[in-house]
Amino acid sequence: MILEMISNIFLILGAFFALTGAVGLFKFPDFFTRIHAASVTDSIATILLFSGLILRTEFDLVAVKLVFVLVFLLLTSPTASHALAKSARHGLLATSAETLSKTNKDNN
Amino acid sequence: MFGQHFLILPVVLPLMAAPLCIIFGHRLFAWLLATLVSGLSFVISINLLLAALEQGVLSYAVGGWEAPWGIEVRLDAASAMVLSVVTGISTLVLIYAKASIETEIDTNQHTLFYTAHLLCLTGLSGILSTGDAFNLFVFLEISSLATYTLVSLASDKRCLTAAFRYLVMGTIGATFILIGVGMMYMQTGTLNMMDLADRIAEIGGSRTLNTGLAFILVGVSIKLALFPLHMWLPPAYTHAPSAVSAFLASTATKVAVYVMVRFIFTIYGAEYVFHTMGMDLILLLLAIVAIFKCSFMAMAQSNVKTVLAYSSVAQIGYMILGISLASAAGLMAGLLHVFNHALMKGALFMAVGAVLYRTGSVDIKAFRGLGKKMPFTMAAFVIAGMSIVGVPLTAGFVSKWYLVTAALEQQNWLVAFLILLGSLLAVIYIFRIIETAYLKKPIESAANKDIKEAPLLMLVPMWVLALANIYFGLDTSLSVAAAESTSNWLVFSTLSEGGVQ
Amino acid sequence: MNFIIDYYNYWVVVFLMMAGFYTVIAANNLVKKIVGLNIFQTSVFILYISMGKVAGGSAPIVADGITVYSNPLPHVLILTAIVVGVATTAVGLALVVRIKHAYGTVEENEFKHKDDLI
Amino acid sequence: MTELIDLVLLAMLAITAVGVIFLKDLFAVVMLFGIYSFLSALIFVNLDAVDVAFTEAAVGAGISTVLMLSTLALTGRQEKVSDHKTFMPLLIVVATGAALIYGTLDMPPFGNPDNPVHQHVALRYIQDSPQEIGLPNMVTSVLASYRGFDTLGETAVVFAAAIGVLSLLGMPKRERAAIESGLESHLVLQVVAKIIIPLIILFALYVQFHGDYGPGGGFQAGVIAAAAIILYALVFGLPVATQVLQPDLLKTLAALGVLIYAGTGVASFFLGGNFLDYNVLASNPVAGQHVGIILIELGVGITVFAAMLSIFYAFASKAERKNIQ
Repeated sequence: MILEMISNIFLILGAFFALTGAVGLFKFPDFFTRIHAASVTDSIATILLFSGLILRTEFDLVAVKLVFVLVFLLLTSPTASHALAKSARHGLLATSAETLSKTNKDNN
Repeated sequence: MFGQHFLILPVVLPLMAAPLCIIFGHRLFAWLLATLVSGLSFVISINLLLAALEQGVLSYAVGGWEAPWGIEVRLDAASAMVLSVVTGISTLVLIYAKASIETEIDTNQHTLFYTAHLLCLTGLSGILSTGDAFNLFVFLEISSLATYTLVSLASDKRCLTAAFRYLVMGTIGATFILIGVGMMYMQTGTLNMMDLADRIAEIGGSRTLNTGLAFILVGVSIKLALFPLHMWLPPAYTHAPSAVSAFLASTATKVAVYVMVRFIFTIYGAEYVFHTMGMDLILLLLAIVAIFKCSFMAMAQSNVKTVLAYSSVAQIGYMILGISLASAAGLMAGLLHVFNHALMKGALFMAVGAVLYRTGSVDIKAFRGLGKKMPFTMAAFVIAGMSIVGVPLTAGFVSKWYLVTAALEQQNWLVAFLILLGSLLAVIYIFRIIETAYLKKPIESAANKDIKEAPLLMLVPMWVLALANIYFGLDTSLSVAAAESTSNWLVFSTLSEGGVQ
Repeated sequence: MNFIIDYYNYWVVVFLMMAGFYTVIAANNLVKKIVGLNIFQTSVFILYISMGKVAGGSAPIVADGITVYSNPLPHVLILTAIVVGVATTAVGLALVVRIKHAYGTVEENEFKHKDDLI
Repeated sequence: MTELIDLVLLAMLAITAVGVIFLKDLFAVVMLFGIYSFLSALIFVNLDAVDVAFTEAAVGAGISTVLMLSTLALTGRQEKVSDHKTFMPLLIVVATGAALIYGTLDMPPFGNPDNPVHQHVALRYIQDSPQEIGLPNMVTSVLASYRGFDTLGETAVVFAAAIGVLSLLGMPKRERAAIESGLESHLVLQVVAKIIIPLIILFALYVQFHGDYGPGGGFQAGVIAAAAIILYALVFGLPVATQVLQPDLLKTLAALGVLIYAGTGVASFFLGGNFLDYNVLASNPVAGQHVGIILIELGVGITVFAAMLSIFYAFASKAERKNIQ
């Protein structure tokens, strides 16, 4: 009963963070801030959602599998974000601040 | 102990030979193995044909699971006849290919060519012998994928776009068939063809079944290049290596015609397709347009392979015309033309391939004076060409005769007249080539001087087919018996199951 | 209302199929044609899987306390069809690569010769 | 609830499909296709087809997308704007769609247990297969035993695709020296890849051998194992990967898998059964079925792994050659 309550809280919080990540993806001005928003979904939201799900199992094989998936996601998602950001930097994508200062300079 | 397993061997033998070719890799080994396996399948198919003529239907439960739960392999005289044609032509083409692909395909691709050929043969045999509607789709895709590969093996870059067009249209066709089979399955809960036939007869008809049939017919029509869905065929046959054109022109579209016969006559029943859905008129119109439009197209081409490709589309029109007459005689004539056309087109494409081998061109100009320089090749071309036209004493005459008879039987004078008129068009485009070969002076140049007769390995299979054209024009007992028994059987079964008339 | 609940799934699937089919025949770029072909096929897969669903059923793997299973046969058929689909995609894309190499373009309207039209 | 999820996912699919039609940036189109595949995998889970979902996610969103991206690397990522005729295609599509809608009108209602689909052939698979085959996963039973001939065909299709791609693109040469690909700088990627590649291969083995009991089987396992090596090739460079798994070896493996499958069938008719009748492979039928299914799943797994990987090699080596020039 208590477990279920905690699980619900976790799930709702996880869903909230996933949603903020999605909103951020749309609202933020440039690639780097957007990827920052997206990684909120990758990290805290996944942890919360999976913890919530694990609390709902009977702590058997299913729980073990969920832990495995969580570990796997925690390994891959940040790496993917890192690779994306690095490639973007490598491909000379500018942050919005840089773009702004550049256009200002051009205007002057 | 082995007797009952013969049914599955024409599929399994080439399927197992294909990976062996890759593992051992040497092209000579691959050629020997492929020819051997194909020849063995041919011998087995002939035996199966004789057995089927005697017993009616041969059935084999793959995996020991009886139909409809397992997949049934099922051969009757119709499928055994087409199977014999396919394996027989495949064997001849393989013998022919050894020399032919030397000039047309890069040497280190030869093993891949034989492997793809074997996979294509697997697919075609599978289509012919399966008794399961979904299994048919799987084998259709094996043969199609192998065909795209075979077409794209040529060295001319235009084979690539031809293969791509073929791939896109072929996949659309296959997906349409998948949709149609899905709709049939939805209404009946089964995939076995005989079981489907029973259940469709029970249901009698519904909008879903109608749509399913329409999608299957359109899908199969793409595969068999029925006008106006034939756009992929002329470029594919023109730019593919000659051995591939010879094999595909005489087998792949024929197998698709067989699939159409299966779906119309065995699964849905002639009553449903022709009377309830009124498909006969549509098919008849398309067939006649195909015969005339594509015969005219054939006349306008300068590339001889393209001429033959358009002629193929026109000849497919005759087969569909036979089917669309919706009578036992019409179906029989259609099937007979499937058999005979395989013989003629095989020989014609082989002859053109031999010209390409020696002169390096298939343009009609390259044929000037070849009557003297390559007498045997051109003689085979003339015989097979006569057969296309339908000159008496050739196989082509027999099927045209039965077609006209079937049309007259229904008092359909117009159709009978149009069939004869179509043959006249064939005279024009075939005679144009023969005239160039025998009556026009060759262009004198250094390169033209040393054109010799084609090598023996190419001549022998070509002449086997050319002589078969004459043999089956004189002695029609085997081909007609096979076609007749099958068409009787097909229509009979629909009558008994559908309870018509 | 019942009518819609019974059929909405099929109708959406028809729309998806036609979106894919349209992409195949209307797209100018050969890669996009292949993408369209894939969407067309995937949508047909959804049609098959929809017909295998039993309301209140569960995945066809025997487990304690479950009595209603969905129909496993469409699943088997679609497993096969997915494989066939990816095989076709691979060969199609390989052809596109070769066409680019030979012609320098993969846009349908840039093929000069009439025979080269796809 | 199922219907609601279904509806939401279908709506998302529709949006994705429309996006594919209108976007001109092919990179975005391919990504949308990956999303489309993932969404349909979710629909498959929702409709109880877990095995299919697994395969769709691995193949559609995995292999197909990777192949499309490698093609784009060679052909350019922008579709040119053209005055392409859109009227005829639209007409054809509307006509086909109308025919399909007409066809849906007599379809049995969605999800109704009384539909003919659930009444006839499927009943035996659901009721008797756990006893006849001895496996809890009915999909594996039907796939490998009742309809084993289909699956043999499917293996042949994969093999045919590998042959086709090899004949079109050729194999990478093994002895070529490693090329400066700029990948050394991706230290984080390489470290993480080293950790997870063994895990992926372990998972592939689990899927291969646990397919009898849960979702999975030879096909999914083959694709996952191939994905592990593809990841290796992407992070460490193709030449390194071809040193580990040589192209020629892969070709032989792909052929071997088909032979294992067909050979199992031939073995069963030498032991007195029909082709692919596994009952005769061991003293009692259920044990025989088990042996047979393990063997053929192995054949499928090997062929799919080797074929998918050689297809990837062929594409990647073309792309790499282009980079050098």
